[in-house]
Amino acid sequence: MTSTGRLDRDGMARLVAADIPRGAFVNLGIGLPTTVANHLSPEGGVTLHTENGMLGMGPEAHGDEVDPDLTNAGKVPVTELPGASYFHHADSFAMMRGGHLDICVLGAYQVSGAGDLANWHTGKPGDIPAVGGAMDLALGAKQTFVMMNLLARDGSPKLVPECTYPLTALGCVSRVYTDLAVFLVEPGRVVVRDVFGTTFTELESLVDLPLVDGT
Amino acid sequence: MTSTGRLDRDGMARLVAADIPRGAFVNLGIGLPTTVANHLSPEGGVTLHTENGMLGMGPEAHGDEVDPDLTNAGKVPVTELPGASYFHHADSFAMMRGGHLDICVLGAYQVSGAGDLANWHTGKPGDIPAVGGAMDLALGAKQTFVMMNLLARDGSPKLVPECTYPLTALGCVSRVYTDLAVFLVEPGRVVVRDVFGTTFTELESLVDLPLVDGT
Amino acid sequence: MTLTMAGDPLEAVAGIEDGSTILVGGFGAAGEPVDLIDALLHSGAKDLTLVSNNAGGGDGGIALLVKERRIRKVVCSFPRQFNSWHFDAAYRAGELALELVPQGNLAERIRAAGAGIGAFYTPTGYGTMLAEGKETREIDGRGHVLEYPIRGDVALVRAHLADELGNLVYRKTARNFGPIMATAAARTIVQVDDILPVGALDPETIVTPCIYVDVVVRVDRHDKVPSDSAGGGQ
Amino acid sequence: MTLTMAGDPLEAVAGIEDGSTILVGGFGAAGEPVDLIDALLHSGAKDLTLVSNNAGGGDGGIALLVKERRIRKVVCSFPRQFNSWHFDAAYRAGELALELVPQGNLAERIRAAGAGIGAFYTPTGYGTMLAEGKETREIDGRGHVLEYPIRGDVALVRAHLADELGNLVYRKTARNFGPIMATAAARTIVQVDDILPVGALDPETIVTPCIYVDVVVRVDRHDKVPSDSAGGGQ
Repeated sequence: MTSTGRLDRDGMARLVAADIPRGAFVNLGIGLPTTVANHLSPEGGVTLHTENGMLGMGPEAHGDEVDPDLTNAGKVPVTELPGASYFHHADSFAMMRGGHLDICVLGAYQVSGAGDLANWHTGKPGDIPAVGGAMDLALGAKQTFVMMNLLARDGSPKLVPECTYPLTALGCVSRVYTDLAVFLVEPGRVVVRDVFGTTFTELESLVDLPLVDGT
Repeated sequence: MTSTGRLDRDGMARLVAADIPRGAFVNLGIGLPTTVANHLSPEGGVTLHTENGMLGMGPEAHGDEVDPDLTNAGKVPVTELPGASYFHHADSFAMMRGGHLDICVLGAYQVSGAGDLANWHTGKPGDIPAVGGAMDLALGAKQTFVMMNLLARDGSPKLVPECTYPLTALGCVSRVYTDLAVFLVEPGRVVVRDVFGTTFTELESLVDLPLVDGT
Repeated sequence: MTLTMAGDPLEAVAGIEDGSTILVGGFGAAGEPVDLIDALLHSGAKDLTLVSNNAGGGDGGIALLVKERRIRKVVCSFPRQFNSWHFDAAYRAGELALELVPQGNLAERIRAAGAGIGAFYTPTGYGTMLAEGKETREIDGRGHVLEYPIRGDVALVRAHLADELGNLVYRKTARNFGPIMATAAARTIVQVDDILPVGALDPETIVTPCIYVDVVVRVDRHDKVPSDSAGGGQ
Repeated sequence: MTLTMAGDPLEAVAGIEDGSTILVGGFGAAGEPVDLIDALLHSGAKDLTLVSNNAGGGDGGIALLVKERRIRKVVCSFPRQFNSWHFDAAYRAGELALELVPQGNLAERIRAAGAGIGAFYTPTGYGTMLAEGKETREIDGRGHVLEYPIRGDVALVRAHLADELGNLVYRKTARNFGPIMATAAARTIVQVDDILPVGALDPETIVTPCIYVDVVVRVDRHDKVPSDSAGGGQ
């Protein structure tokens, strides 16, 4: 797929949602990944897991629906869909860590060509680290998708030969959805599947990694 | 306590029951230990655990009460008391292995002076071994009581310097209830608490262990 | 990731390959997926490794699989019972391997497989012949044995009710191994007494979330449960 | 082994000693035992080690314990949040130690304490700075880290309902850490919305069996739950 324009956040979320197969069990990380839910239709039969102990999570709650005992991993009030179930934290993380989720979608500071992920800590002195379930999610799901802008604010690429930020997990990322391209992280190579408002040749100049043209 | 006669099985069960403190959570092993339940009164507030997944087990079921989905660890139909709860096998053994039961009562082939227990396998060639939950129970409860006749059929004592049968667990038994005496297994010594139809001196001649008279 | 509703037990177990490791739920008769076991017998699958608390008794179910030499290895805690004549004969003939596992280690190893735990240290079995050859370590002054997960290619589980998504609830002590085995197999096949519409089970009471269930088949109970506790809902 | 019904939260937390390790349930506000935490503050206990998913936010609850320097160490997965100014200040001043633990390792280590597991190998954290100095091992070609149990002297838990024996049920995602923390502490103190007679909770739906509960105190909810789901029973 090629497109005339760079994707905005909503466009990235729509693309990820379209790639989630029917019937999949999915965990959407805090931040940008959460917005993927807006593009999943009830007919698609995708079931959302939230690591604080629920399968079958519904949309954000509003008004009288808000229940202080029912939140997502970002501590935002949510709703319950028919067929939902609740479980405690050890059971919830056993579900993640045991490889039962089909897909998790995470944000990232950096992803390496080998699929290493850095998304929990800037590593700057003075920054207080917080990891939450990021390390469990990255390793636990059958597939880990990352959503991020390809370039950091300073223009440096976030898809890198080797992560310089502290690692979340080694070799866990299988796909990277960015505003400029979708990358498939395969054993020994990174394939560009789609480009948005750019070309494969331009991507090669932006990213300090050998790329394979799969557009 | 001293008594004029050797205890029968019912007498041993009554004695163990009387020693279980109010409010205790208890697991009774298959065979002789199961009969302790007949001497626990509802007023005593003792709660029975069965390792196949229940707390708050009631007496054996009869007639129309029999439910094929409700059995004890010996696969005998039982009943449910008010306030009972059910859980799966990993949770049930976590309860045992995590040290939450106050007392378990087990039968034995042999107990050593150090509290080692042998109760699951004769070790004879050709005998098919079966262990069930014996090893988990012996180690998991806060206190492990053994019930057995002091002498085997061939007249040899079953309280021994060192177990010759295959071990169930090391250093786990704290009390041994027998037809002839109650033994307290303490660090470095074995104390005779009660004798039944015998004397401390006679016990010393029967058992190949140094004993401390605590009668 | 898509649930299959099978029309009968034979359809439910279709495709189980020779040489598979099969986790079979139940503690004695309670929670035993009898119709799935019978269907497995009819399916012809052989060279199986069976993981179950018991190794069959009498002349039905698992005992028939053993009698027909369809099982080459049993991993269990309690094979010997008053009516385990088929197991006893096969074992004594050297035609059936046995890995005897303390019941709590069996449960925890199955849970570990489902929970992504690589291995764990437990005091159970330390210093006994069931720990011979195993790695040990002292932790907080207590001897521990290193135990590894037990995974299945297939789990055969019996639950009380399913909803149409595959969420499960169990009845009383028939719950036993079902919930952990459902998490530990590549394919979990479940026999239930009834199937209810989505939303009929209270989300607070679901024991096995649907993510763990691949195939559901409804089979009427052959046995009788007391009428005051046979209820449809929770 | 005997359940205490406390008259109020202060009575419920009485006797917590300086230097104790306290497991505190909740994920954000859901399941947070707010009244027990306030009572702990009033009790004066100090030099505490806090084990909790978060390290407090705003100017109440755990954040006040941090502000008052009653906690010397926090073991948690997510201390930093938009309103964690008291944590941030204490940590930056070097007056609060932090052991940062991946959330799944935190949950599994607490479960291990309750389940009698000596230690376990997990892939989570392998190759990261959170595994620095920890023992590692390759299992089935995958790197694992050895993790040890986290035990508490006391657990402060919030559940929805208790019966008079101390059996507990929870509400929705407020269940989170409560059931595992209840198993992992020498003394488990539980705040509930209501206490029901024995037999009022369905035995199939009890999440925390009474064996894990030492003290129960009833506290009216301060917050509002939707009327269609505030029900008394299960």
